[in-house]
Amino acid sequence: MHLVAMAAGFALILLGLYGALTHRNILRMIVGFTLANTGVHVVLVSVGYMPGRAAPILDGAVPVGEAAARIIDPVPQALVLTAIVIGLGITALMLAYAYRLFRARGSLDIADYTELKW
Amino acid sequence: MSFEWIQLAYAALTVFIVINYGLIMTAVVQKIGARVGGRYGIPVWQNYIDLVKNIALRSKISHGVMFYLGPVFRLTGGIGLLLFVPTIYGSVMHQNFAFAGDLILALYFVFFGTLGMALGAGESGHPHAAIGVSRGLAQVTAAELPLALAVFAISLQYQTLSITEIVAAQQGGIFNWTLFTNPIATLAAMFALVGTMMRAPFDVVVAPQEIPIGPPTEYHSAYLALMQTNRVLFPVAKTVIYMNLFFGGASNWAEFAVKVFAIYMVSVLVGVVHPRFRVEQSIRFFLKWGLPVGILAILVV
Amino acid sequence: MSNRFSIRHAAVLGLLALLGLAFWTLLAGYVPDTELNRTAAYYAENTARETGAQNIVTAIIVTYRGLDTLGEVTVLFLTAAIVALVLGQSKAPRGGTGSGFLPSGELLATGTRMLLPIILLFGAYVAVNGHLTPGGGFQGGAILASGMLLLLLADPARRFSHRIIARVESVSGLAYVAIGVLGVALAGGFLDNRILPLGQFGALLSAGAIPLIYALVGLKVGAEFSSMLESLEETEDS
Amino acid sequence: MVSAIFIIAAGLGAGFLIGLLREEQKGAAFAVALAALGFMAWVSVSWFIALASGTAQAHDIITAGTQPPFAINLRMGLAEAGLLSVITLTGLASLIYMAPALHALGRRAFAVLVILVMALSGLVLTRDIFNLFVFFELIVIATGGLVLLSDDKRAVAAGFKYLVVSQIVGILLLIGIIFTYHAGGSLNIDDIAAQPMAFTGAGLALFLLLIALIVELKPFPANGWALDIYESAHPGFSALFSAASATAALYAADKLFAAAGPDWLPLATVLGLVSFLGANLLGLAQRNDRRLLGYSSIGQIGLVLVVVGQRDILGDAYLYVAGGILFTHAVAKAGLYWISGLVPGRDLADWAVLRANPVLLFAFAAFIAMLLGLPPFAGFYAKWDLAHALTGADRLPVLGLVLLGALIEAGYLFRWFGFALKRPNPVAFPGFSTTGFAVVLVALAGGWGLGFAWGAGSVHGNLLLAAPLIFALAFLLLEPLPAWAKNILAIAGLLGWVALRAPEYDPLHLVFALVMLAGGAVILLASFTAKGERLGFYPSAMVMYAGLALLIDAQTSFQFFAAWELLTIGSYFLILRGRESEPHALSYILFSLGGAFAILAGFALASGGLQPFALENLAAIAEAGLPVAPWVFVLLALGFLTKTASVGFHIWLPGAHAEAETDVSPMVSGILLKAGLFGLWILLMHMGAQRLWGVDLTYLLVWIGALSAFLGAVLAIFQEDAKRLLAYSSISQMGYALFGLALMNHLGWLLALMFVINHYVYKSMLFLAVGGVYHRTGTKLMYKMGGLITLMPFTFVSVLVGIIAMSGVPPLSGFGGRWVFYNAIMSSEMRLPVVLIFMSGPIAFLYLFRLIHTIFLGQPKDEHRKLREAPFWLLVPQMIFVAFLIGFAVLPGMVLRKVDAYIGGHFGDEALAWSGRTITSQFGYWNPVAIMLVIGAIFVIVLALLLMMNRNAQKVKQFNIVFSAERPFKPQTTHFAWNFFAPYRKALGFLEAPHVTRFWGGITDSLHATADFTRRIYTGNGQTYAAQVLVFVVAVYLVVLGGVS
Amino acid sequence: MKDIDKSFRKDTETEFPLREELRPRSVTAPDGQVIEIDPLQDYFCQEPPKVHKQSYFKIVEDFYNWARAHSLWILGFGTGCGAIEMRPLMTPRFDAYRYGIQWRPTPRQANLLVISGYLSVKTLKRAIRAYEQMPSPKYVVGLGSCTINGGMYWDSYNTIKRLDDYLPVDLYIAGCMPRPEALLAGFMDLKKLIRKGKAEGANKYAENFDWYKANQKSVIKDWDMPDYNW
Repeated sequence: MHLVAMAAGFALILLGLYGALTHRNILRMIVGFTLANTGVHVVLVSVGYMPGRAAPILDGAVPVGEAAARIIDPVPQALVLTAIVIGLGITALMLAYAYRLFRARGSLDIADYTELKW
Repeated sequence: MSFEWIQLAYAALTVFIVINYGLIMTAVVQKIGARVGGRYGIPVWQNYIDLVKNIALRSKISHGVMFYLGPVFRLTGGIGLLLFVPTIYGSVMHQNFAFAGDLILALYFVFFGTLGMALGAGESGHPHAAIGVSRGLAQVTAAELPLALAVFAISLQYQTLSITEIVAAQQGGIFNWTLFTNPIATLAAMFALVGTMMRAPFDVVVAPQEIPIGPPTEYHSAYLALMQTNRVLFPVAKTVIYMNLFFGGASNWAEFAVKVFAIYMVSVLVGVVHPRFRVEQSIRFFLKWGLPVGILAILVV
Repeated sequence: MSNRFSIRHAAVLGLLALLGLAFWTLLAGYVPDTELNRTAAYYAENTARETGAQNIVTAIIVTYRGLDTLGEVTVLFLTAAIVALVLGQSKAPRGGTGSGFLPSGELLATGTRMLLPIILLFGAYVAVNGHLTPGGGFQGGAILASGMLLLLLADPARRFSHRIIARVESVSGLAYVAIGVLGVALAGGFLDNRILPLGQFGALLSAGAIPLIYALVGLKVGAEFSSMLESLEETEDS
Repeated sequence: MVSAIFIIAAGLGAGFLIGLLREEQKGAAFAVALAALGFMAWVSVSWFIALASGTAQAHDIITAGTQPPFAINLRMGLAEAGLLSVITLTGLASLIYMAPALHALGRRAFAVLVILVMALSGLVLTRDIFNLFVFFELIVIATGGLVLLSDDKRAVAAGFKYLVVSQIVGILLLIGIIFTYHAGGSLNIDDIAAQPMAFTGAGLALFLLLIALIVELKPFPANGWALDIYESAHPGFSALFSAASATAALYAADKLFAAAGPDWLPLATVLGLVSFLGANLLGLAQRNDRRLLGYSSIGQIGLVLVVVGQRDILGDAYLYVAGGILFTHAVAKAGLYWISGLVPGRDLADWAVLRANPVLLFAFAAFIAMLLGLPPFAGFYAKWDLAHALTGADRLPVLGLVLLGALIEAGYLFRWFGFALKRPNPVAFPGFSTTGFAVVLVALAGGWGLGFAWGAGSVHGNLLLAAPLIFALAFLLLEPLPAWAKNILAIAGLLGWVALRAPEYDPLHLVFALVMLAGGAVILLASFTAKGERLGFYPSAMVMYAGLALLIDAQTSFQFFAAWELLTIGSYFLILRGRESEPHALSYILFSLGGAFAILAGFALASGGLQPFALENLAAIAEAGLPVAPWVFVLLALGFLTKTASVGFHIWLPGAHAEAETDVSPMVSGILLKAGLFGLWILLMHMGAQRLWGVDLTYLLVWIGALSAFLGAVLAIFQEDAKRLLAYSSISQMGYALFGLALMNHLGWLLALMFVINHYVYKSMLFLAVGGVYHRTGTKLMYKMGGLITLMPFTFVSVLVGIIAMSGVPPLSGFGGRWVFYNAIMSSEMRLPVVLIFMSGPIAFLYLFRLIHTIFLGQPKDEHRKLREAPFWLLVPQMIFVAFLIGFAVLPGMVLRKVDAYIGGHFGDEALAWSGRTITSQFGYWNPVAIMLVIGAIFVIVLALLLMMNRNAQKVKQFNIVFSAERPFKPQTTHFAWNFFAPYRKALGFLEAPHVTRFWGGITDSLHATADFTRRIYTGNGQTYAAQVLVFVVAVYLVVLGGVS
Repeated sequence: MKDIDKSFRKDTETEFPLREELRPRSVTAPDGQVIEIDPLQDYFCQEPPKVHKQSYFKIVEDFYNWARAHSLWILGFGTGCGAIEMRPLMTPRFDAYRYGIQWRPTPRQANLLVISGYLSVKTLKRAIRAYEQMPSPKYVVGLGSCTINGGMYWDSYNTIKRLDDYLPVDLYIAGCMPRPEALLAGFMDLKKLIRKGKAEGANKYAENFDWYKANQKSVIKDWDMPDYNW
């Protein structure tokens, strides 16, 4: 089960990257990266997953004393939250840039922005 | 060897003898050449007359200080060369000022006169003089090379740079001469002799009609007289070096006269049977023929 | 932008295949832990005692890895600021945009009026209960911002005061940093939540400064998202 | 001591606080940012000082009251404090520098900048990999914001490309982090177990982490995005991006490499090398200043990555070396970017506007020197230690490649400096902003400060405390004084130093000291000719002299090398002053640096990495017969041969010497060339003859010397330019000296020494004389002159004496050299190379005659009719030289006798006997006094005769010549001067074919072509860049995988 | 038959234009000052020739004259067809060398100028220059009828008819043209003159310098050289 999730995550990454690297439209590239980011997040959480254990919340279901034996690894879950937020930030920024680029030239083709080279 | 005042008188005597010898010898050589050509030739004292005539000329011009000094350099070079080399082996009188330096001094002092002359000719402002100098210098670089190598070879052979010692080593029979003990070096040196005597085929430097006799174009009167003096003195002085280095030296004036004459005749003989080389041709000649012999000379020693 | 399968696509495919090889190696070599590793185990055993939070993830986020979270909040702050910078340069004159939109209709307007208080309440709840239940400041903030989005959708021409949003954003950020610094002064280190009493395990007002921090984060995130939405809204093309 | 956590707290607090301000309160925003950054900088610097001075200890800062690895911790150590200082100070300076641009963008921009600096600090401080990621993403976002500061419209696209690549890096980083966590159960860097290079599980995770961080370092060739940022961003931001961001990112990588264990270091080494070489190579083809700086940044970071790869062998010196390079780079690069902001044009040649402000020009030069690791800057010490560590660990290929890359970098940087100094100023001087200028000055001060600090920390002593260098640098402050005042000081300084040091020198060193320093003072007399302030001359000249002074004083290899580099730099700036000297100065510095690198490698090899290495120890190596000995010999000899411009390395010399200023030519020719001989001397004295593959290396040197002597002379005779002629003649003369040295016998060395003295005297004299002529006629082409003898008689005399001395004609001093030469070759076994020397002797006569003839004799030109004699102060040293030459000709024993005894001590023989005035060798004898007297007497007698006979000679004018009964019309057509030795050219012109020039030209051309071709991989397409990053990652992965399995 | 008659002197009033390169010009010196150049003035020594006294002691002068007589150096300068008769002098058949006669290529070193046949006005100019550049004492020998009275070119518009109007001739050798034997005989006679101290042409030239110049200038219309060529 965990392997499926992880494999799906990796697949999402590759898929996202494929999209980002083959589509010349900037918005589609952004979408590709978002997809890849999602894949990363899936991989992240799947690493912390342990079959048959509960969420790391010490309520009635998991008493404090048994926590170590009953909960899954909480760290990846904490990390993924941060990763998501950061991914969101970057995506927002890219979108803003895309807008700015579009305003400047009326094009969203990445190949149109190659004045800087060599 | 140290200096004594009497040596000044001895040296003056040497110079006097050699100048006279040179004046007559060059005339004789010319006469021989004339006889070969079926002519009677100049009188043997013609050189003296020309000398006096030139000194007796009344009007002179000067192009400037270096022009004036050129012949002085030239003759100083000739006399100095003569006096830095012992003329007669074993003679106290004619050791001259050999104590001042050895073979190397003589070799390099050769250029003293050349340089002065070139400078004087240069200041005359005549383009032909400059062309002549250009040719002469260009040619001499190649022509002197075999001599330099030959000298190196025989200094290695005798393990000394002192001319006196080299002559001493050749005493005791004709087969002790370098000519026989080291024929290759001698041959190399002969290339240089022929090349630097300003005779055909290496006399394009003074090509009389093309660049009216080259460097001395503007020289006349007493300037010319000094140069004429040098013209008879210098080849003898140079030949003396060859004689000392390769032909056993001379132990008296008679031997001196004969040997110098004979060596001098080598270049004359070559000259009368060859047409003139252009400068680049003579450079190539010396590099192609003289240089290998010279290299061989230093390699086989 | 042709959809033709070109050499470029093939090259990218090949490239990704090779990258996939690396991923595959990772995947194939992955063996899930059967026991918590030492970090996780430490958290499982000590969270309750040290932070008083029920939700271990929250404890990690807010306390143990508080610096990350502060950074995270800063990321949002930065993003909001930069989006404003990026878009600010192509900002439409005041009142000049949004007017082209048709009014969004009665249904949406009314629905918004009804839903907004609930959304805000829910957001606040999620934010302050982060140490007890799944959720927290980020989630709460996002919910708050969604309320804002709803408002914008209902009335595209509507403008909020940037100053208020910015004040909320900055004040909560400053307060967050101040709490962190207080941790150095009063407790074990930067962002130590024990500057406040840990309280009753499982109670709302427990786990030291965690609820406070999460409330601030909620406010801040809500404000930042709102700010971004607004910046996007105010461009000429919207 | 304020905890480092407050750096982060202050950064964040200030950021949020600025958010609280109103949009109009930009002044307040600036104030807050300034206060925050100032506070951060103060904390960092105070920590750095405390840690460096040992009053504080490195410690961990824990957060959340929990011990790591369970909570994030920060670490404050010496390295961190240093890096933080650099980052925060750069941030502070950039804030001030960019203030107007930030104002224009709004108050938020201030917040972004402060947070960027905070994030960079966090990146340095944190010990948690995920926290690292967070800070990294903060940096990405802040960068994305600050790119917008630029006026350049293209910056937006650049920012987007940057974000695209950052996405990929982020993905790799996260995957690496999570699997690393999975493997080790901890996110703390200190918990990452050292991993062997394996490609499963933890190893692969580590690989992903490392490669992501490396990609963040913009490694060649996956770095097009970074270049675009460098090119288009605001220069103030580029400064930050290069100096602070790259520095922080590098430290992040370093932390992980430290954790990953020694197995991974080769990865850093190789990728660093590729980056260093590749970026520098491509830099060659750049014309845009900021992009060029970008290439250079990438290269430099690559270099530091190489150093990271050597941490296993550097041991305690690691921080010293890495820090030296990294900090110097940061300061220099920031400084250069800040300067670029003051320059209106973007082409390299547009930097010519800097000429309006000498201070900026000086800053430019200093920054370049810093980047290249030249003394006395910190990078120099680091470079030295790095080289020694590399050779100590037998990593010679790494050293070789590093030096090669540095040489290429030197190529484009110095070319650029040449542009700035020499190219026409394309735009009107815009006026520099005061704050920008001040910020550059701060960077400049920082660079010097670093140099001082690193010097203080060096085991070899601080170069900046060496008296000669202080004296030289003092001239920077004295620049406003008039030239004559500075000249008096300079002369006094040189003579004073010689007087001070002379008692301690052995005769050999004394001769070199006299020639180089006292001789330099004599040449400086000629500098009284100059009017005005003569900006830049004295610092350059005195740095050169300082280098020479230190060179003679040098006891250890380090001192020697430092002095060597100093004199190289000084002389480069000196040469560059000449009117047309730009390309020649460049080739000079490149050959010199190439040579210097060979010397560096040689010394490093000799020492085996152990320092300090006394020069005497070279002897021990030679005696021990270590297999490394011949290689040491080869490398050192190569270095010295470039300085003596031996054939093959000679092409820099003619231009450099010919185009230099009048009083500089004799310095670089008469004096500087002797430095190479001095080096060779030291080398041969200590190491003696070495054999490599059965070949006696001194025999090779003999051949090189002979060839140089020959070809230098041949080339000289075909020159039309008088100074070039003299320059080629220097090649020839140095060939003689080299020949003598390499003969490895007593007389050979004496010969070389005579050449040292004589060549100094007559070449200085001739250069001054020709310089005087140039001063008056405005041309160096000899055929345009003629007949100057009456107009410039003193100059003529000095040339006359000079050429007589030089051609070796008795009675002047050159003959002594020839005499010793013959005696030397007779006591040697070498035969064949002698032939070449024999040939070059008469050939020298040719070019010398041409020199004097075409300038002073023949027909004066109309326009030169009213020429005056050369300026008085040019004549003074010439007349001193004339007097010396005659004196030295008569009494050579005064100088030579002691040296002869000294050399005899070395060889254990007594080759010359000095009795009375006669000098006797095993083979011959030589009495200079007698020669002089005899020649003088004959000359006087003959002259008297002639005067008597020709006393009434009529003085005539220039056209009173026989001209085949015609008469000339114009001097131009009557002066035989152009192509003077035409017959020679016909016969031996093939020797003139510029094979060597073509060879080196071919190398540089192919480098340029490669650079120009390769840089086309940077298509400008963000998607391509992203793909390139992935290709890079995958390629490295596959290569490493192949290497492991 | 004098050259200087109306029919010969055509058009003497018109100023003959100077050749381009002989006109005054100005050049700019490297330091910027402008220098006026007058080629005819600046490049040449303007000093007139001097009359040289004989030696104070007659015996010395006799000795010198003997030497001069036996060392006749002829300037290699063939002006007309007579030059063809000069060459055989040096061949084995006549061998003039035995009398101390030889050719010199430069006037500086020659003291005998042989005007070998007709002398066109154009060549006269060169002959004058060559003569003036020779050091004194110097001798002029007119060879053939043309130098005496114009010979077969007596009415030519372009040759001079009487050499001693222009140069101080020491000796004429008549004939059209004289054989080498005649030349040798002439040289022998010249020697005698020299021995007697009567060959003082150079001094004569200096003494009557103005007269010679006037004659020379009257036929050479483009006189574009200094009065005396040193």
